[in-house]
Amino acid sequence: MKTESRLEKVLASGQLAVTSEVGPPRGCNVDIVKEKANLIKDYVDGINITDNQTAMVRMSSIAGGTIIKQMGLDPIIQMVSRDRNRLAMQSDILGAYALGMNTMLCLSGDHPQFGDHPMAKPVYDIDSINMIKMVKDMRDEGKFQGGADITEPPKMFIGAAANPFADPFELRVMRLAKKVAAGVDFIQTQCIFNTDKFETWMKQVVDRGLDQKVAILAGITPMKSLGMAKYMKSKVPGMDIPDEVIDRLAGVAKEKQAEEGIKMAIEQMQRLKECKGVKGFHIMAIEWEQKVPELVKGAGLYPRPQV
Amino acid sequence: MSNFEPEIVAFCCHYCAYTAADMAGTRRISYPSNVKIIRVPCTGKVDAIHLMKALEKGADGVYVAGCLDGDCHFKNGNLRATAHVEKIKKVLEDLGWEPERVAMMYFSAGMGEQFAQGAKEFTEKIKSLGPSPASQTVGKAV
Amino acid sequence: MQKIKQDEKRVLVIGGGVGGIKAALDLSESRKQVLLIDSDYAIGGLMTQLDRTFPTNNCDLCTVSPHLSATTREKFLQISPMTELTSLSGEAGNFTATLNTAPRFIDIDKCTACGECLKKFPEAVRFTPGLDPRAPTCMRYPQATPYAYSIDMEKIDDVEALKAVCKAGAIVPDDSEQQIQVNVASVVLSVGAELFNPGVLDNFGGGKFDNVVPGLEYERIMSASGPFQGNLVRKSDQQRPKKVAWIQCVGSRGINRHDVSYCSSVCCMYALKEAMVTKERFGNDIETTIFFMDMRTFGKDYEPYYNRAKEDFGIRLIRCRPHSIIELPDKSLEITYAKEDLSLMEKEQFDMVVLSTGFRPSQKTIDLAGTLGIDLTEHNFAKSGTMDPVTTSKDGVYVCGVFESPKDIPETLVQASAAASMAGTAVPSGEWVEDLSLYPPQRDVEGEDTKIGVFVVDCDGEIGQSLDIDKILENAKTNPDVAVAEAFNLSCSFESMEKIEGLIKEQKLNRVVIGSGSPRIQEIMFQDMLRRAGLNPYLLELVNLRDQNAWAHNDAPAKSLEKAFQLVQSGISGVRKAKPLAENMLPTSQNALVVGGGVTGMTSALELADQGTLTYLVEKAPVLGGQALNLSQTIEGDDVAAFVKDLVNKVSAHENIKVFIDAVIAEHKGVPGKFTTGVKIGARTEQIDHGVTILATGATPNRPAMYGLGELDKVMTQLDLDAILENDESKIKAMGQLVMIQCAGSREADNPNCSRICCQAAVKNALRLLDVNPDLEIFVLYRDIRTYGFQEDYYKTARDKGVKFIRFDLEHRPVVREEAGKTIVRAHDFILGQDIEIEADCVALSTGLVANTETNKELCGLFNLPKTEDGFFLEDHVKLKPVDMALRGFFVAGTAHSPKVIRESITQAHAVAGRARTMLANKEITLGAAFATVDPVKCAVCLICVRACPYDVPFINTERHSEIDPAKCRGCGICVAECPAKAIQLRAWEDDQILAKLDGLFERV
Amino acid sequence: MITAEQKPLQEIFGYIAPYEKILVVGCNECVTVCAAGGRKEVGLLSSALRLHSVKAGKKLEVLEHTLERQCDPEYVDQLKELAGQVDAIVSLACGCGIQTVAAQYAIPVFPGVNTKFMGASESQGIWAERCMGCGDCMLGVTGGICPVARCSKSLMNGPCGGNSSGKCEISEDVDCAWQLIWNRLVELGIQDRYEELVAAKDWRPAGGGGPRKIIREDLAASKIITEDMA
Repeated sequence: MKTESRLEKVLASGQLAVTSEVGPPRGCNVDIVKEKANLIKDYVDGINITDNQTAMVRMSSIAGGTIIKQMGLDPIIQMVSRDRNRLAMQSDILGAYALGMNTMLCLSGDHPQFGDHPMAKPVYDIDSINMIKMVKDMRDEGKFQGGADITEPPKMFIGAAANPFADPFELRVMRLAKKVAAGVDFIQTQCIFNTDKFETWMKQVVDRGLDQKVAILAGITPMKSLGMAKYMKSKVPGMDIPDEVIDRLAGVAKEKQAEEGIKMAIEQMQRLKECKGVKGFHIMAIEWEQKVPELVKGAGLYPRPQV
Repeated sequence: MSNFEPEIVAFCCHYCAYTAADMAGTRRISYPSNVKIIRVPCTGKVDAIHLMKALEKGADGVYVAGCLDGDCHFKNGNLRATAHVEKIKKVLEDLGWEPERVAMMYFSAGMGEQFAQGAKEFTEKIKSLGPSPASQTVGKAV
Repeated sequence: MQKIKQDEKRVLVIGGGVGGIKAALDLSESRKQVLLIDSDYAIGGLMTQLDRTFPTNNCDLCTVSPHLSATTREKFLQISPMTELTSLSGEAGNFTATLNTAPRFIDIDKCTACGECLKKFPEAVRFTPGLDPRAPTCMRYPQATPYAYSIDMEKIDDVEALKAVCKAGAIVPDDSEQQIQVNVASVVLSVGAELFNPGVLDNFGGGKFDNVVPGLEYERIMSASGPFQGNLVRKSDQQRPKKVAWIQCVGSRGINRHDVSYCSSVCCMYALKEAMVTKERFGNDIETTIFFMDMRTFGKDYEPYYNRAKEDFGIRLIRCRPHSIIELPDKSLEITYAKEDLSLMEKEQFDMVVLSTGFRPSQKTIDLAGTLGIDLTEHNFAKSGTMDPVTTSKDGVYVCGVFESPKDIPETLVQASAAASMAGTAVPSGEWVEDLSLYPPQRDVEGEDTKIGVFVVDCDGEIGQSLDIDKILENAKTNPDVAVAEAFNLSCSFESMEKIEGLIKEQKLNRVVIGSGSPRIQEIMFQDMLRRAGLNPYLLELVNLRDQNAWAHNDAPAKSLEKAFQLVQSGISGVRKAKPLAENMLPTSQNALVVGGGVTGMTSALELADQGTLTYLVEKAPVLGGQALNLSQTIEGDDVAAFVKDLVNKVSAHENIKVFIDAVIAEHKGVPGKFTTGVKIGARTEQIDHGVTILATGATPNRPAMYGLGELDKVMTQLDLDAILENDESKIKAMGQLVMIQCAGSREADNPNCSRICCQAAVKNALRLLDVNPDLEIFVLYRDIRTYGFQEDYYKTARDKGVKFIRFDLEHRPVVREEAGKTIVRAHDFILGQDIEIEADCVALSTGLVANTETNKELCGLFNLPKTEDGFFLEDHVKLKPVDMALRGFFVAGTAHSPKVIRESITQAHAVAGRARTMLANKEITLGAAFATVDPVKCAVCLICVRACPYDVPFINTERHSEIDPAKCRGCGICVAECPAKAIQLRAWEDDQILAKLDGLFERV
Repeated sequence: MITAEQKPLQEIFGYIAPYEKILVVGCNECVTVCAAGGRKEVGLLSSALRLHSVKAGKKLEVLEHTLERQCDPEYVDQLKELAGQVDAIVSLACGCGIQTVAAQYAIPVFPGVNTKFMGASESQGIWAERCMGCGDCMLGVTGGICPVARCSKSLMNGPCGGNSSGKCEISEDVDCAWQLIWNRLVELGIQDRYEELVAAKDWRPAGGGGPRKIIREDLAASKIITEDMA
């Protein structure tokens, strides 16, 4: 074991892992974080706390993670290179670890152009891949980027994201390989709707043996409605939503669409359980955390293993 | 300002608009004498500075008249002129001048009637706007 | 009165339409004496009555006017309006022509076209074009040549009153018919034809329905110079029509009493044009419908025009020949027509109906042919050579334009150049004299104080009636540097000119301002005056006191006078900044380069070489002959092989032709008039100097992978079939059924143009097949049969002989398949409304020609020439300069221009030879003075001029600044306006001159 | 080339409001090439300032001049006479030129343009950013396409998941630099290089180490010697 991370332990046990996420509030209300975490706590092995997601200011992920940790749960703190330089990131990692957080996700982050602070200076001192390497160097070599030794290094279980659907497709596996080379431990993928394409990607991952070096958690998002599916198809960049998803939702009455969406997500997880290389699921139930238990149960992943 | 007689300069291309102006005369179609024509080989030759200079020197309105779209004898000089006029309109807006004091028009050589009509309408427009700030000052100076 | 010079040997051009004008201009530009006669009182012909012309949909006035005013400038050209030929005796090279000139009762040298006579005597002024009394002006078009009226003296009761009205004193009451005899070396006939009068057709109203008009009348209604000032309204109620229909082939392609059998070639395009312009100008709420039989848009880039009409303009097209029109009580019209499947008769109501009528030779023309002694065809057109279409049955008499066969303006212009070229061989080019030697040396005015002469040159009150000229002069004199300010009455007479010349010399004036008419017309004349006075012609400023002041502000004399002060002051201010400018002259190389050794290239080379031009002929292939080597016969039955053989022999033996075979163009440099080109022959490269270049690189037979071509044994092209016909008649005799498929690879998305030659090729081969095997059943699957002109007769013969023509469209394409060793063609029959299957012993695809993409791309790169989207060379002006390229000294002919039949290629070959002569005859090329120059110190080498120039002239030179070749600059001044460093000036139009003119306008003197 | 764009006229009016006689100075280098501050723009701006003063009813005299290059003191010296006649200067040069003028004359010098970026001309009238002057050129390993200047996130190991059909997530008008890099590597047949990790960038040469300066000893030597001798 490299770390104390519960996620690492679940994965090491050979069982399918389940993670989900909680977006911190746009204010100081601690209860919101707790409420959301309570909805999913028994059904997941780790809870992602997003870091100024979509470049909108929110409570910091480390603060959110601290609250969740205090609840006795397992936070996975997200960290984007958009808002901090190397100096700040390393100090935050030390702090987070000191507060009991041992699992993190390295991201570059949505460009400020998207969010509510487009006037802010984007930092991007380093990219997500160099961030992975930085965290790994801190953990395994006990070194800061400047070369100095860390007296008590943080032992972070290192995650990163992958989007099998972004362009160009032929680079998606190669870029994953770069993250693996940089030292990533687990991957949470972008939400999957085009399962065929995901399986194609997975096959290439397996063919290169990357699944032996990194644990891949397939990203699952249940569709709440036909409107949401259409919106994601047309408006959200990097989303690949095949027509059959739209058609299937359109085929049921409006009030039954949510139910159908859950059904579809469950079927998808059942299908992907059989997919070689898939080591678990990362469920992103956007503003729909209360459905996570149903999904986990439906996919036959409940109860979660005790490790 | 009912007896206000604006000074208007029209830059006309040799091949189309200037010929159209001649034709208006040949057919004795009258238009306001306020319009004074400066002949250019192509409206693409009309520098944006010329429009500004005309206003500086005391013109109450300036327009550029070229060939119809697609008929320019130098391929696209009339479209370039249009762009220059648009640019100066924006400048005038920034200056707090009425952008309508500059305009672009298009005539084929045979459009004498339309030339006169255009001259009339533009003159009316400028009359309704009143003297330009510069022409007032120039006027005072004399 | 203009007197015709009788002594010199010349070419006589009969007919002053566009064709005649073009022929006369080409000849005079080639420094050959030419006399242009026209029976009308102004030249211009039919084109001047059109509203806009296809395919550019340009305003016609605008495109024709520069063409016409150029005529007056030419030294070798004399124009005699109202003149007719009454006899021609003698023989080629030495004819005697007797000419009769009718009295005009106006001295055209004095008439200023002021229009006073018209105002007072509206009945007495002769006037031709349609819908007369309401037309806004009596001039046939605003830039008429000669610029003078014509009086019908019989309608004048009080001659003295008329004389009093004419301030110019141009009335000649005792004018009489003149007859003269002139020596003529050759004759060019360009007399055109009339348009069929549909008034004789009872089923279309017999001319009695107000709102049924022939196409030309519709043009007049839409024309800005027409009776309604370009406003489209119905004659019956002056209301804008909501639904307009066109009926094609009225009087053409028919067998009824008033019909002719041939196709008039232009009506499809003009109907499309009229419908498109209607939509464009009068909004989309007008519905336009065209009833047609076959849509014949066979010219260069005409098919996309047709597609635009359908797709972009939403013009409704109904394939049928309407049966009749009846007039409804509200003067609307009901058309009865049968649909293609003959299922039922339809009736539909329209507000206006336009009849697309075609060409008919007039009785006058037929009589003229008799006078000349030339043969006519069965259709009463001039009988022309089948391989040399501008020759007639009489040596020394040539024909061009519609009198040869129905055709549009570009083709008329091509034939005119061709006829001029051939007719011109009989007359030597005039000696080259440097024009400047005619004038005294120019005085050097540098360093002199400005000394301006201001002259108001009036034409007996044109200006003076509305403006107080004395006051204008007085005002001008307040400028200290105005030394002389005088008025001249009686216009631009020779006398006034001499007086001004005298004043310039006496007073040592160094700048001149003339207040008179429009500089567009008068600048050349006054520039000439300055030259005679020993001044540089650019030290002149013209003030348009007449057209743009006196005539335009009659209603406000006081304001008009004030404007005159301003305009004159502007002129004075501007002329102070004027600089003496030298016109650029460049001696030209006298050699010609012809690229391509096919029939076209060889014909051009021969014609140039015959007139003493050293001609280099470069052919890529190892033999001369080009695509014609694959062709055995023309539709008229000429033996192509023999013709080509003869041509090759002549070319090979000619002392002035140097042939390079197996050779390609490798390098090219120089300026117009002086080029050096490297020709690569094997490993060696030869450098040749030439002044003109003719591109005759031909086209390639298309072999599209369609309908089983290249896969099925029995599927072949028309060229393959031609070879079988020539070499293996037994195979033909063994056939039972043969299918031809038209438009194979043409009029398709990847090759949208019509290949023009395929319909006649199919008809030709069908007739030849039947000659060999009369029992053969032939099916021609077609989209539109485009046997334009007299080819229609062969089409009719083919139908009469039992060839079956079955139409298809892209939704119902024929399918060719092989089944149990049989080749089966499946097609849809629209008349039967069902699919049919034909077992074919041979399937011949009409595949047409495509551009030599590779060759043309290479040549365009080397020569810096433009090409069309489909890879053919792009001419300078699709209508007015159909064989000239945008770069001076380059010409294109034959199928390198677009697909065409051999005789059309040969016509273009003669035409380019003639056009090339116009450059070679002038040993120097005049480049004008108005070109852009770069100040190297100011230039920031930003490339903006390089990118802005519409002709790609500026380049960054090795001295690190932009350079503009005066020889290539067209003088538009676009680069000047765009230059961010203000480093470029256009000579004669410099910024300080323009700003000085502005200053002048606002100076309160 | 350094690119620039004219400032909003209102801002310039604000700067010169207190003065009655000003000089508008152009530069015949980059800002001429990008049509922001050459002789033509000097003329246009001067005209606009005059028209504005007329409208505002105030006295304003505007002199015009364009220097060969505003970022060299010798050229800027040429303004001596004109600068002596005016109350203030509006410079249409890039920031380098404006500062050079300001350094040499003891009257207010105002910017007339916003200096934008180092760019290349894509076609007439369109310039696009190509270089950020990072001081440590990596074009050699990225197929000649700069991820520092052209990737919105300056990623050393892109593309990120925001690449959609070759366009950047921030706008459809922005090409994904890493897509371009990948295409180029494929074109050159060296796509294997893609998987080499590019280390995090050292930003010191890019200005992280404070204002930058180049000293060419060989060229600067004579100057140093002259100074020493003086």
